[in-house]
Amino acid sequence: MSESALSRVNLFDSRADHASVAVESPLAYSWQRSGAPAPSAASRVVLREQTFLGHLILRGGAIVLDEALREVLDIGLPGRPNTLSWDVSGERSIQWLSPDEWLLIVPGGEAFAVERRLRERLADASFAIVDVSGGQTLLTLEGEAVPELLMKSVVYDVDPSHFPVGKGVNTVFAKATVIVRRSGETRWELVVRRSFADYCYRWLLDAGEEYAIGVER
Amino acid sequence: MFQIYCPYCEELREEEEFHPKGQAHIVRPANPEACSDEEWGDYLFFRDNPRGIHHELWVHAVGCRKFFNVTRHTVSYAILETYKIGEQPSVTAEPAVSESTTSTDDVRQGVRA
Amino acid sequence: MQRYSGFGLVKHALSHHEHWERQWRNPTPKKQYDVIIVGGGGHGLATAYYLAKEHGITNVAVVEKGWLGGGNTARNTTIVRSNYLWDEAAALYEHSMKLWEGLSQDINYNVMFSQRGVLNLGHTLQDMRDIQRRVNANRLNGIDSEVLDADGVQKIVPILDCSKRARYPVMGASWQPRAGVARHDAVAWGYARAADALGVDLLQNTEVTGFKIRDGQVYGVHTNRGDIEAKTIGCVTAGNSGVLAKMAGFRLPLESHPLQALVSEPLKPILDTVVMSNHVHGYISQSDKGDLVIGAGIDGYNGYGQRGSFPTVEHTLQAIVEMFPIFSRVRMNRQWGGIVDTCPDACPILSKTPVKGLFFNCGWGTGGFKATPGSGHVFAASLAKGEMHPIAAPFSIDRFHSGALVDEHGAAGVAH
Amino acid sequence: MNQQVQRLAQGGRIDRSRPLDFTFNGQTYQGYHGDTLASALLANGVDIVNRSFKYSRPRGIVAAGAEEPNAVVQLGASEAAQVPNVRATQQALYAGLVARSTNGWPSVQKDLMGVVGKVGGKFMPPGFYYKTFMAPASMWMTYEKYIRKSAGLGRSPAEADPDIYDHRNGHCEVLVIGAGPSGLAAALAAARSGVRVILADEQEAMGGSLLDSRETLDGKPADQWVADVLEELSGLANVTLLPRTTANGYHDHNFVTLHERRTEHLADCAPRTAEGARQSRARLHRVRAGQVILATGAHERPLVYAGNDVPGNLLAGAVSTYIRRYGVVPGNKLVLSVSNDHAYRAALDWHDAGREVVAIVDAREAPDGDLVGEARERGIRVITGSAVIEAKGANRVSAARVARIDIDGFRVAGPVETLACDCVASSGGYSPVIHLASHTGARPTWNDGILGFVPTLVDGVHAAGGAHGIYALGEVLADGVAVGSQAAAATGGEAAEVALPASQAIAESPACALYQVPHEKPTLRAPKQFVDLQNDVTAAAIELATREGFESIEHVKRYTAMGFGTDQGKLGNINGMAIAARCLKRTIPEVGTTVFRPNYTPVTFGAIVGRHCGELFDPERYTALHQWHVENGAEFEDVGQWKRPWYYPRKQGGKLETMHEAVARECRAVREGVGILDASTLGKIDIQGPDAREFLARIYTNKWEKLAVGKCRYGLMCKDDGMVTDDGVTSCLADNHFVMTTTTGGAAAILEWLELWHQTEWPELDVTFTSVTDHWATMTVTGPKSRALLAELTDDIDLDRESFKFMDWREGTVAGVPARVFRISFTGELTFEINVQAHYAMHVWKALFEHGKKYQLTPYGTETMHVLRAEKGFIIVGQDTDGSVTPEDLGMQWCVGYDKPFSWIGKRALTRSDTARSDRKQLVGLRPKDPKVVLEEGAQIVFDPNHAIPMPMVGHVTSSYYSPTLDSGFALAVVKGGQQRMGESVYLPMADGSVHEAEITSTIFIDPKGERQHV
Repeated sequence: MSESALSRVNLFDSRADHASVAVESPLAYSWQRSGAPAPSAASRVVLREQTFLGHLILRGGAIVLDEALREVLDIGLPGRPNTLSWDVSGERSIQWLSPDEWLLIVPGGEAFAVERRLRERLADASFAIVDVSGGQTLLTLEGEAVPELLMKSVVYDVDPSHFPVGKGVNTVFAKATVIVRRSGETRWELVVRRSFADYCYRWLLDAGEEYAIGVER
Repeated sequence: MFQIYCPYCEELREEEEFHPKGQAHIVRPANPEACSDEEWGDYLFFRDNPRGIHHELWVHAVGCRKFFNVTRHTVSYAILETYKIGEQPSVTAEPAVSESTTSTDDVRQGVRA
Repeated sequence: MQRYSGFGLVKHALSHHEHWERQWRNPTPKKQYDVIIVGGGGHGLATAYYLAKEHGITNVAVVEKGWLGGGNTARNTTIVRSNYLWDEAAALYEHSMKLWEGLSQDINYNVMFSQRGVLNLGHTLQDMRDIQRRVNANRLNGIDSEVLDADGVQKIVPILDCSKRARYPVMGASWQPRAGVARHDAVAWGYARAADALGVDLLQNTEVTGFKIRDGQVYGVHTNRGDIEAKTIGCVTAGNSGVLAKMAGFRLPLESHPLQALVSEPLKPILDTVVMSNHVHGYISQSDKGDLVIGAGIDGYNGYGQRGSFPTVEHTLQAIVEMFPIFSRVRMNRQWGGIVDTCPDACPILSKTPVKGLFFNCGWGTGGFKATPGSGHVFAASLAKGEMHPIAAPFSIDRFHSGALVDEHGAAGVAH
Repeated sequence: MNQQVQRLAQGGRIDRSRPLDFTFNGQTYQGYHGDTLASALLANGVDIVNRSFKYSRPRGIVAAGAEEPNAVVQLGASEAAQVPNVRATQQALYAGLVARSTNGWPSVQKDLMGVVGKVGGKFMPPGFYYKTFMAPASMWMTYEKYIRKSAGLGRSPAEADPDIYDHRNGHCEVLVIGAGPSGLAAALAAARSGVRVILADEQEAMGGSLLDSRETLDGKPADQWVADVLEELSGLANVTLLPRTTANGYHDHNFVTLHERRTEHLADCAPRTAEGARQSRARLHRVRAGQVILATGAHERPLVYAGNDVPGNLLAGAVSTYIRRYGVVPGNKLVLSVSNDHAYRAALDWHDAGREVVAIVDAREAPDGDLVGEARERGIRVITGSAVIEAKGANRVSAARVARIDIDGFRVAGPVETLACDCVASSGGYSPVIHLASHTGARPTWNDGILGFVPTLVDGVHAAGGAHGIYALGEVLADGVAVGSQAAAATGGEAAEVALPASQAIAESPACALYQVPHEKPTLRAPKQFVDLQNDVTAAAIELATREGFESIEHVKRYTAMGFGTDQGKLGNINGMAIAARCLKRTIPEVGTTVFRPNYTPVTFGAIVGRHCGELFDPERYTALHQWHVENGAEFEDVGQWKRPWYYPRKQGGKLETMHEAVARECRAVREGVGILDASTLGKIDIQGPDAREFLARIYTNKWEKLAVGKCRYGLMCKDDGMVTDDGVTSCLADNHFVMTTTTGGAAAILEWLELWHQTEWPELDVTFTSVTDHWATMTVTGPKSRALLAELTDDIDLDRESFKFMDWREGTVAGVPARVFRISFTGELTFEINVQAHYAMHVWKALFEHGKKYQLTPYGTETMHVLRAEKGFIIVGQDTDGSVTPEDLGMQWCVGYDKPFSWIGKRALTRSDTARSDRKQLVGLRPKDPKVVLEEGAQIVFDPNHAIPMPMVGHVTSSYYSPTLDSGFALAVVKGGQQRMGESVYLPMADGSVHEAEITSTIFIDPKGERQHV
């Protein structure tokens, strides 16, 4: 591994020490503005924000990235378009976004170390890694009515019989763009851009009213 | 509303995820400085406008963000094929001779994109 | 020509309407004409009429592959205005506006030109800058136009939501009082009847299949009803212009796109003006029959299918209900699509071509209907003289090579 | 309370134990659960439901479904709940329903306009308005005012809609439209094959014609089979049943819009659910289907005869439906006029109900089908070779005039017999419902065998049963199963068995082609024979249109307005075409057909809008600091979808500052102290790769090969037509790593622009682009005191002017947060742009304010930003440019790399003959002669203000402000040849008649040497 490869990009850990710095998730304003209805027994959808995770965009050839990821994180690149895979712990996921683009999500605080190790491993290969942790957030939706809620919101076919666990797509959500992923039988995830987060949240509360949507904070 | 097969996502997706970007296979002249005003104007503004089979550039804007080509019938709106950038259509309106009898421009030889 | 009047109507009623004459003949094509107009839409018929009336050229054929006025004349949302930004476009549309103002009497056919005024709304600071720029230009070009603030808009259209609650609150508007709407079919029929009366042959169901060109000079057309000769030919075929140009051996900087429109069920009168919004993106007026007539932008892909994509309709109605929340319970009756031939600069082509004697009038995009009289008038003059009329001259094909575009995208608002 | 005089004691699918009160035209009536408004009105003996549009003639209910032209009512108990133009035949009755006729004054019974219609009708042939109201020209607007008064049917509510609507994006392998016999059979076959099936039907109950059928299936009433099938379907997970759901539009590639009315059968405002949640009044299903089956059945055609619009004239099939489904007989004495066997059912049902059938008048000479035989067996008089030529009566049919007719000769061929009756039902045959199939643009074809148009189908669309002219029940069911299986197989379904129920074979004698019934008088002189009841189009109108040379059916339709009503010609179009064909001596297929457009039946705007209204009309994009801006009283400006602080008015002496005051204060703070702007909305694109620099050089107009790591550079972007399209600062983070900024509005478009060139033209360049707009929050700290402020918050960035120069960037820590700090300036002052991960933006922003107190750190918004940058001559793309401005027009030759090796995007176009002109409009500064004047943005510039109109214009003001620093107005403008006209005067003639004079100046008004940003 050459120092020079590392030096040709600017490696910058933009994460602060969360103990000493006030930190606000993309939904911070929304909690204030729209509130968060508590989940009840009637709730057929429960929403949670998974805050401050590490989000990395990986660009490059599938083969080299696959090898590097296996070595660094013990996850292989998903083999098919529009799918994702997790590591054994289920805490780290890698999702196909395009033939040369993947979204890697890791626990908060890991992003920079992972980026550095991947860069070291990839060295002079043709690739790029971009930290976008501050620009997006991950929402989980859990419950039997999630597909119904999503059908009111996205144009993609989210019928559970056609959207197996491990599928993930970038698609139109109301008038925004989100990534929709299915991470379990009744568990779905949305990756939402920060600046659209309030809009998406308000849309979800509105569309979820008939399913008594609850929000866990 | 169209349903378009994205050759990169390898599945049919809704038109709302895509943007049309005009005629496909328009190549920027390799040496713009050597073009006459007329040739440059042709490259900028003159497009095929067939009533029938047309090759178009689309982008899967809300999806994989890749550009690709679509062969589509402009009356029936049937999509006859989609294919990646750099590939050539397999469905064409006429034998792959030049479309217009007056097409003099060497500007648009070599359809690469 | 049987003259139309209220008195005449009474007379006919008393004789059970058994004596109305045909509004136009159904002639057999002659072998030769002085001028052939290809395309029997509003613009083509107007051209023929003004050729006969203003230039005394009556040995004219209008060759139409379907029925008269069956293209965009039959499918538009009937808005007439002249508040264009650039001098060249403003001159053309204002020329047209002046002809609209006496048209019913001129052709003895009530085209129901109703000058109920057009508002172009502004919702952002940049919208308002553009509106001020356009209105100032209009004024110095002699076109009636003024800037209104939100209160002024509210006074004219009380049912418009001008509140600050709106996602994009109305900040003001440009207002052209002389603008309005007209009865689209009547324009084609009125010109047809008047042209026919002056001796023009209207040849319906006659499709041009090729041009007769010798030494770079056109001398006729092939049609499904035989060859017809003329040394001057004007093509006024909107969305089909590219296909015709290809027959004549050259290309045009045109692309044909679907443009959709829709109407509600008929309602009692509630909206007296035309309201257009570029930013929220929709426009609306109410016809004399009571329908809300609504339209929006064009679909981005090429299409001759006379239909577009449903999301365009959805976005349009979202805009309408955003501006007029009280229309939420009103119902949409019918939607349809036209084929608009658009130029890269959103202005038309009125031009000579590489073929001598062959002229094209096309590329009107979404602005064709309102230009019908003016387009026909200056195109007729150009055909009669063999040189482009001064108002038409800036709209030659050459501009796409020289770079002298007349870009009406930026500031003209929704181009309808 | 009126009696339900026409209600039978038993029968029908209504629940007599659940009476419902409702109001029509102010009078209260009672119907039953299961009624439609129309069946309830008929039960109560209400004959006149409306007045006609043009002639104000009394009109009654004609049909029982979507084809009803007359019973169009205004619904709603409160103002906000008003719904115009509801078809009474499709409106389920609920308790408390309030409806009114849409026309008729003072009432539908005694309508004054009817007098006008009676007298004036003669003077209103088709197109009469084209021929009149022309003199004097100035009077048209007055005439029109009166014409408009008679426009319209119902009225719009005057208040906003209290209800919500939503969408559901449905996906299925097989969509079945229509749940009559063929649709149910098709759905069953497809469902059993395991594929996803959506079955939609417009009626309250599924079953279609089987709900009022006289026939049996497997020896049981047909509706028992319906119930069995529905029970099976509703138990299958792969099936979605959508009653009250109309498929209104077929769009490309099997995209179908379904309009589900979810609460309109319950109340005029959507009730809340038991749990208290709102529910949508209607839902639009946007369905993408693998295969579509049109099982839409057929509409019966009425015969066109004189007086056919008097209340009491009904469709034969509607008579059956009202009797069998609703237990209502719409009269006492029936005369039935038919051209086919099927319609005999009406007489048999009427007879079963115990009422008198005066006669069946059959246009055929010798009908002998099973139903004809049954009628004769019951002793019903059957008059053959004849037709009802005229219905008599004013407000209700009182008699039918019957005569032998010669169809081919189109004449009455025998004496007229007058039969007293109060109901004339007619049937001229059946028209397959081909609307959805023709939404594709495919023209239907005429089928002489069934005397109707059958659909032309595109790939993936099938028709079943009556929708393509198969009418015998046994065949319809078999067809449904076959089509359902075929569609399922095409989408990967497993073959499944469906056993057909046993049905009876009914022998039918062939129908005859009869549309308009001749009258003793010629059509133009006969009493009105209506073709399109809603638009008052008569056979005479069509004849007149053809006489006047309107020969295309499209011309005929448009001239007469036939088919333009809310029923869209479902009843009348074929008859109208047949009449046109007769007049033009052509056949119906020669006359052609008209293309049906969406919608099949009208759709509520709200349903199409869904939740994309009000607060959710368009996303509001917020920066990470939005809450602070809100709490600190910012006024916001919409920039694209972003909400940006525009200015921050403060309370001064109990009064809120005006924008002018706030902006002046904010400007002074920046020029004299320190201000701060939330610049997070600027587009930011991370660019990596060995060819990043080469790519920048191709896409920007200026040079990039020498930009060193740690340095920033301003760049200008053109389209290939040479016109400026975006600008921004790009910084070199490392050799192969840049971050580009774009305008706020241009961010998404520029990213796509970069990808376009990379993917389609230069794929060999090794470079990637990733949006980091949302990742970074950007805080612009600017003003002479900015360094001092920032110094308090960072200890690892050397802020010294020599080590951290203008157009440098550094990384370090600000307020404990890792930051990239850029020394770039859009104000002309010493500036530090602090970029931190957005999660920490609020922390850093608040820390800056904490430390900024002693410097009077002042937040400023976009308005102040605009003033400050304009004072420095910095452009805003989209404000100072409009897509017709080159870098040279902007006087930015310094930003153009004429000698770069690659012919960058936009370069070639600059030398085109028009683009290279020296007298193009060029960006300059303007100083008004009167410093108190702030020129209007958009004001047009002239050299000679005394020139006559049209006055030659030479440019316009693009940006204009009051400058607190200059204490004067100033502006940026484009002026023809302006760069060569420094110091000259130009004039700005304003709307109020005043003319401003201004001097052409440099675009830089403050600190021309740029010293302040270097301090």
